[in-house]
Amino acid sequence: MRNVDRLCLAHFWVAFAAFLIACFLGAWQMWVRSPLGANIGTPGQYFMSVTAHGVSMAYVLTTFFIMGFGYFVAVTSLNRPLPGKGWAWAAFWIGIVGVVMTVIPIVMGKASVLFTFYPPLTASPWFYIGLVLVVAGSWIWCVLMLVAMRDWKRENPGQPVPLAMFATVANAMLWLWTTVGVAAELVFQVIPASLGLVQTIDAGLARTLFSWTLHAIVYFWLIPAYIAFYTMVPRAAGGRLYSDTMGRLTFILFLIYSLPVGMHHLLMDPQHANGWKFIQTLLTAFVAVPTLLTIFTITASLEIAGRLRGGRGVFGWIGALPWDRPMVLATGLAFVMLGFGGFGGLINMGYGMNAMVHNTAWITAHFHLIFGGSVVIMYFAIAYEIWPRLTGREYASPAPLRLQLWLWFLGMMVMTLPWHWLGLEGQWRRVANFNYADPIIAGWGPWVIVSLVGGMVLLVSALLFVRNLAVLHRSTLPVHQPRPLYALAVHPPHRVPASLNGFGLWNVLVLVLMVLAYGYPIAQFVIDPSPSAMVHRMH
Amino acid sequence: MTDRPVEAHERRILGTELLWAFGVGVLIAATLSLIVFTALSRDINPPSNVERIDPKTLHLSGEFAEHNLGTTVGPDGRVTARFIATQFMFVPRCVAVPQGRPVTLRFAAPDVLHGLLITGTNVNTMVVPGFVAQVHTEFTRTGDLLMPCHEYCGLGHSEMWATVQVVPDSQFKPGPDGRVSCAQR
Amino acid sequence: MVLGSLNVPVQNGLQKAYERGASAVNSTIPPSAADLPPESIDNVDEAALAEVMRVTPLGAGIVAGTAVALLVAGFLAMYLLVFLPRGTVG
Amino acid sequence: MAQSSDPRVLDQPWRIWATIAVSSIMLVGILLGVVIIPVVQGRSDGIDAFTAICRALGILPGSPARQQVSDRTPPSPVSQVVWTSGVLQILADAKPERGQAKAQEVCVACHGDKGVSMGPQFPHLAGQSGAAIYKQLNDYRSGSRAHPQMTDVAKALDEPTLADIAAYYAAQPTRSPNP
Repeated sequence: MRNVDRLCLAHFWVAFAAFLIACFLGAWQMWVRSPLGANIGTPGQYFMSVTAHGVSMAYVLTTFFIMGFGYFVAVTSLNRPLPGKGWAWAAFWIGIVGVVMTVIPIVMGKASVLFTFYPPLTASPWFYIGLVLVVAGSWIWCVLMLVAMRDWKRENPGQPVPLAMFATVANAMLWLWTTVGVAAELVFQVIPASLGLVQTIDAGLARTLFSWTLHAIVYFWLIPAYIAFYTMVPRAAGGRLYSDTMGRLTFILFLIYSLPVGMHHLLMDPQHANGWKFIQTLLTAFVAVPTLLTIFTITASLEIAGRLRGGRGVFGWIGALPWDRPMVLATGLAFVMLGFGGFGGLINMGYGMNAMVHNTAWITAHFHLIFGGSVVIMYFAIAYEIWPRLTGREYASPAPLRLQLWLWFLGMMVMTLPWHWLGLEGQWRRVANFNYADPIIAGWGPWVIVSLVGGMVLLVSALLFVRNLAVLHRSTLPVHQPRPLYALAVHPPHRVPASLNGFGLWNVLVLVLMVLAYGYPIAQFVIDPSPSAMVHRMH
Repeated sequence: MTDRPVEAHERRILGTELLWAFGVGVLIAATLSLIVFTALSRDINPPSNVERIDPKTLHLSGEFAEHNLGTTVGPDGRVTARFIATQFMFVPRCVAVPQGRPVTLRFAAPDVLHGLLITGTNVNTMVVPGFVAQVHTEFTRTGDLLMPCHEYCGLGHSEMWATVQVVPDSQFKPGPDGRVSCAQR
Repeated sequence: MVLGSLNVPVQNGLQKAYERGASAVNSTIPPSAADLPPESIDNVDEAALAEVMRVTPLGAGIVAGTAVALLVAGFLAMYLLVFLPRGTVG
Repeated sequence: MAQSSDPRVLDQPWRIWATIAVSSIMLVGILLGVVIIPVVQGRSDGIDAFTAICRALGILPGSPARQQVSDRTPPSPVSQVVWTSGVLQILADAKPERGQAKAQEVCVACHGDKGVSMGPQFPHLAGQSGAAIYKQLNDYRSGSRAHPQMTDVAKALDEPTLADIAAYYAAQPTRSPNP
């Protein structure tokens, strides 16, 4: 059993190493595009850095953290050994080979196509093949999670699957569904083009297939944070989970509604008609429901904890909460950032209103606040929570942990709030250096400098995070009796309907919704293929 | 704790959750109804135009041939501005449009993905090679506005922008051939 | 107590609950994940919980409710005051 | 809720409610997005309901709310060369040696053996981009570009030979600008 700890630690350290490098790149980019670094670095270096920053944060940090956390949950919540541990290590090494194969062409400048690809631009085939390997490794993880749950359910017939595992398997199911899009795009369109087997590529179809993945992937990243909200925060705060059923329903709603909404990333694309775009806006409104349910359920759980600790009156429980505990502090900060980021998302999904903010700094602010902010701060909190279990060492004091969380929160807010204003002013994305002589752009300079300061604070916080984890490996404080990790619900589930204990029904509904949302939009490229564009090789 | 109150209490919790879900549903319905209302009353949509065009032969077509780009005022008074979005410039670099009148902007890309926005306006669209991007809008404010390419299109992406001069309708004079060009300031 | 201030009450509660011959507490080998104390025990007192549950979702409802209402109000304001004045799009 | 704890029976309400919820959302989406909004918008610019719905589905180009712009500008292309994968294949398969042989008969007189021209009125071809030379020769051949000598020269050569000559001169070392 203990060697699962080594498996989890290996995954986490790869994830956080990629994270730290990407933080340096992000800070450098903030400097280079600001008036202070106006003539430093070339566009080639900038877009190489943006590609590396995107790939590290979006594909390496997330995939490896989620796989490591999934193994940990499968072992601790089901209280049984991980099935197929050999496969888990194989998946890990496949992922490592994939990452190396992806990073080399980036560093050689042969893959400056950013982490969202943008065909007809094509990068070196190794870049794409490396990413396919990382995804293949994560598919093995998905199968292991499904097998772990199936074995547990066979050993405990009729028993409800522990919520943490149920959510992890929902995440694996979601990931299997969503990688179909990017896998199809890479295997059938982009890799043949980058290998030179074909000279032309259907850019409209490529974007549509990538959009299939583009939104559900952010929920794949987000669900571990929500697993922490539902199953760790109530226990850390000293209370109970308000409703286990709502927890299951939330993860099911994520599975159903995050998949068909990918095309809201194409609201401004000419190749899809208004009818489909309105359906995307409507479905996106419903993908906000699980988040809004979570805010209520987790705040209620925190209210229970606060009142148990003596909080009086309508809001007394807030002050009574143990904010000195990293998991509780991280949750509070995550909810604030989720609020700002969610507001950004509400504007983005506004059908015609998307025209106001598409591809501006507003969008960058939105996903830095939600992913970079509330999700990554919960990754920190999860790491802090389970590191003692993995390393058998206890923290001397939670103070540096809290400091790191506060720095991340402040840095993120200071970096992203100005971006909202700049986005409305029209500051567009992926700019290596701005022409600050232009009167319109000159006005943005001060705000870019403010966000640069935020970026530097984030870099300090990232360094402190890695230091906090590394210090624990050398700490001499043995963990005597690790606290129980997962929260109890106010009413622990005894009998749970089959549909809240498995995914059969929900997979059918996902299929139906995918046919509605993506059926014609993809079929139109087969029925009446659009004239294809010439492949533009960047390698 | 006998079983009866637990069952009732569990249902009370689910009741509060459903009440919350209902409240959230009402708020979401409010946002969606505002979107539908303005779609119906002011024709507000995201720009869509599933109109195919071969990116490789734009120069052979009549509409997107070089001499036909820029702003033209049709016999029926309709103002149309046409652009080519190519690596790393918009052709033409500067376009004049009237304030307060409906304007149709049409874009085509011969090479890779581009995109554009006009600062301070709701003009925003992707330009996908293989399709004609079309935005119907009405400029509310005058002035020289920036129209950058906002979708990564290669190492020169940062330098790809054009200027849109929004001139008051009174100063918007089409020439004999119906064309309007930027005022050289 | 060198164990750090991390939810000390919970630690003490657990210590008492496991004095009955739980696995050797100060074994140098850190206990593996499987020997975690069963999840089903925490030191929440049922009576206190019942008392708390009589009023609980009110505070959360108000906090979360105002937050979501603010978000939607912000959406409506942005739509009417920032988006529409910038001209139609279609 | 049925009292029996058999999960399948417990499941009944969940299946019903889930299917109702998802199908009603789909219905509302289709009804509003594909029928109501386009038809109502179409009326504002005289577009009939059927066309508006087809435009909202993406079967017809254009916005359901605005008449499509008609443009009858006659095409007058400056060049007939279209960079398709076929053309790129011709350039890729070009043989510089065959180009050199052909150049001896046709081009050397004015453009020089190594592409360094005899006089100022003849452009240097050494190291020029192969695609550029190929395009200019094609323009002469198609009449998009006229020149007293070059039009006849180009007309006498076929496509692959143009590519060979272009490849040959492209391969020549460019002379240093200030010898």
